[in-house]
Amino acid sequence: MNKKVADAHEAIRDIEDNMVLALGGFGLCGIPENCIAALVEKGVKGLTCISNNAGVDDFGIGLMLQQKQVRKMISSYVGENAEFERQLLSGELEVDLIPQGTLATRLMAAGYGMPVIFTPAGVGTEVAQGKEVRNFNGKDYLMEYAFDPAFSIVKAWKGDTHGNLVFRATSRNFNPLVAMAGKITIAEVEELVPAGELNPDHIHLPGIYVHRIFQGSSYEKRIEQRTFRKKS
Amino acid sequence: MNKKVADAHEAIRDIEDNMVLALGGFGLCGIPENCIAALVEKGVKGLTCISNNAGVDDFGIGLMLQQKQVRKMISSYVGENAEFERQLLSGELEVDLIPQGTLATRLMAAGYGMPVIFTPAGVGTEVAQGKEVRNFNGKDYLMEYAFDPAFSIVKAWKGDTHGNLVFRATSRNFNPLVAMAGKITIAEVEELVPAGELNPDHIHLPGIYVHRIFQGSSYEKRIEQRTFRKKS
Amino acid sequence: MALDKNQIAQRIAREVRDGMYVNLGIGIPTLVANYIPDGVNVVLQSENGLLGIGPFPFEGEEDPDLINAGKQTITTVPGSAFFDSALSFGMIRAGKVDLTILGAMEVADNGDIANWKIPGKMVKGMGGAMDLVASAKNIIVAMQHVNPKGESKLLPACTLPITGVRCVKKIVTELAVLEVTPNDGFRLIERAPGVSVDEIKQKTIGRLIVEGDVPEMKF
Amino acid sequence: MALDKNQIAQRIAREVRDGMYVNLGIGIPTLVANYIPDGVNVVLQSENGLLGIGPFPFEGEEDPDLINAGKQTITTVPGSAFFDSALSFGMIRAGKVDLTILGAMEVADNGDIANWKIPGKMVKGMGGAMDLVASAKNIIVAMQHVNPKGESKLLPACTLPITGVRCVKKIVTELAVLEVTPNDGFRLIERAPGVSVDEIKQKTIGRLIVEGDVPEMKF
Repeated sequence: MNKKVADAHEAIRDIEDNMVLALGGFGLCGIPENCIAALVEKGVKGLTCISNNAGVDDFGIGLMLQQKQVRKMISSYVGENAEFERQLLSGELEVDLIPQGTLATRLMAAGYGMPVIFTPAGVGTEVAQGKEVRNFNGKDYLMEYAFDPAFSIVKAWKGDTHGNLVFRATSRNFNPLVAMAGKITIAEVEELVPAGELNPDHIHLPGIYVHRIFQGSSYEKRIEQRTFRKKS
Repeated sequence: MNKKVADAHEAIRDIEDNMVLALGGFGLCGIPENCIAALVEKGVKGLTCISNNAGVDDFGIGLMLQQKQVRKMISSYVGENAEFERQLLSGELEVDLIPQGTLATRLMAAGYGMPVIFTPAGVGTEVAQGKEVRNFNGKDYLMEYAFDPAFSIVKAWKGDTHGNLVFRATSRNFNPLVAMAGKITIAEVEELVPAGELNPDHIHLPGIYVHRIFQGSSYEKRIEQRTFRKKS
Repeated sequence: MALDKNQIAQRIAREVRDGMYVNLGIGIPTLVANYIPDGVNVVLQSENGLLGIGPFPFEGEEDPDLINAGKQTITTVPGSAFFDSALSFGMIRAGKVDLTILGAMEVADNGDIANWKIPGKMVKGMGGAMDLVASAKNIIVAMQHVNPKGESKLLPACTLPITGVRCVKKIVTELAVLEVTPNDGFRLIERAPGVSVDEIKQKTIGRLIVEGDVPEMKF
Repeated sequence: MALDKNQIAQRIAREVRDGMYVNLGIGIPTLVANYIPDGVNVVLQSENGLLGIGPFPFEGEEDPDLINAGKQTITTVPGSAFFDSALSFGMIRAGKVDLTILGAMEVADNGDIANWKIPGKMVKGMGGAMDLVASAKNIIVAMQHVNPKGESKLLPACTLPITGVRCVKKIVTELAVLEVTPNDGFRLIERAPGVSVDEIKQKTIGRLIVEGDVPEMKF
């Protein structure tokens, strides 16, 4: 059960034009830097990307936007990205804005084999347009469908050759949910260890959801909003 | 944010006759032994218990059955319990048998604020009687409702005063799901530590779902089927 | 005199009770954390997967893996826990977060809120706001009473695309504290020091209920 | 000669492919683990929350916190992971478990299975069986061809309350290996050494398809 591949290039080898991908991360935190770089180099186009955010102009999914590889973003928040705005206003790029919890839960639903979920988020707003509304116990909910991405790409802190993943702090965010949703799931990790080295009680995502894994390199882990206190 | 109570008696002080409780554990593994003992001593009656199993004659929920405290069990499997069988056949006890995954997911749904879930388990069987069947992508699913227990009672390996819980091996089972579902959730733990001693990356259930916590004592942790190999 | 941002935060902090789990939005709501009285223990939730937000890190100790929902580097407090985004919104949806404090562009006198989209402007997205307002048991809005053009933001009905319906419970502005009674309108419960009821009436287009003497806030 | 339980398990083990995630039911299915060939790496799932079941512990090393779905004490193998019951059935429901092997009281020639309830007898419950048969991509049944009264368990339609519909893909009994073609019936693909096609025909009440020479199993 060895799922190790050499690197990002091998991991993404069969990602093709016009596919639907899901990518982990929140802002620039916990994003699959190596796979994004390999996708930019490979030059696949017409992608639909399910990702909470779209990176910044010169990092994260923003790098793929610069190369005009993305046809559609499915996200909850896409600020802080001038090239994104330009492509959106010019009609080169589509965007489907989804409440953050709905996005997370539609990914989870895929991993749990649940075709739909019901959430109150967006009831009475334009997000509800065209959707089934149903009342349970006096409260209205929207029916939202599970995602079905061809590939999921995530970043973890540690992983083993079975694909078991461990995340660190808030870089967990969407990563386990994205990993669950993919027909094929690729994980890049800061440290890849042999099976048996991770404590089975500490695993955040069991390897059954992961198909390819590799140890990434040269992580920049850029900080979007560096905030701090002065030591007094 | 100190949720510590002295012991099981204080934790269950306001559990009253005819309430709906959810209890963690699978078989005799990971069951809240201290709280069950306290419920037996308190003598509350007419309880509805949501629990994957019903214990054995002289342990677990079986102890409450002996005292005729349970009016209804909601479970996936209730074998290995002669008193259970006697009460069921005599009509003293009701039982609602539910597929195990449905049971687990109906508890989880409560913790995720989802009023219903859809599962294919039981489609075309007597479990489907009276339930809404809906087809998604060519497959039939049953609509199943979230549970809504007044109290949830779980057992964890370690916990802190904020109610954060860590489980050990397969004693995790239904415990985090049961904990999520309760309007009031009681956790008994083998070791209660001050807030800050648990690694926040290792917590299996965040304390927001737990309202009372105490360090249990005298755990028997009985084994239902002791199976082993001889050392050669 | 109208409150400044810190005073708005300070006033809102008085709504926070011991034992609450609280989600703070970006902007003024973030400042509320600075004014929670000693002895009132609360846990702050960050919807990107943390219970137990601590203060900003010391310079040089920023951790790129540890950020809040505004993408700022933060720290944790003892007793914190990390989790994924689905569980984070699961606990929100299940009503486990006791109090949500967030900003708004407009609030209607039935409790509708608009805070995510301005037609004609680039839309950045609703983030977690729609989930929060749809599920939180108690929502307090921190905002300016009027917009930069001097127009009231407390309206009979939102003019902007709404984020959620009949959900806002209380509003704290630079001029006043108002309770939302969805069927009757904004109930004025406090005014900023030196601000007259007349000024508040003039700057509130939605239905406003003023009963008896309206006390001044004290700081 | 009819197969014994171990031979049934041994024959089923040949259906297991390298890289599969497999759920083994109680009884004969559990024995399959003993016959998986070297070089075929599989991960065994226990639906109470474990991927990576290992052998029984050595005497004296049993851990009450570490059991399988049959409540037996077990061990783990390197690369194992623990999780809760909802995720366990989530991965089953999502089709991530490649193969489910379980016992049955009856199988119908359209793939229906009955294995949880006998009217008039105390019902113990379906446990995880209904979830498994409703979602598994590939279900192999291990069972005796006839019941203790000598009646066929391979039927035109189940007489007992069913566990799942049109889900069984293959059946291995002491007499034969049969593929289920839901529209056409049981297709006989192998017979136990020395067992005649006539005997299998006689003991199979459901529609049976026999084409050409049916090979004998080899051990």
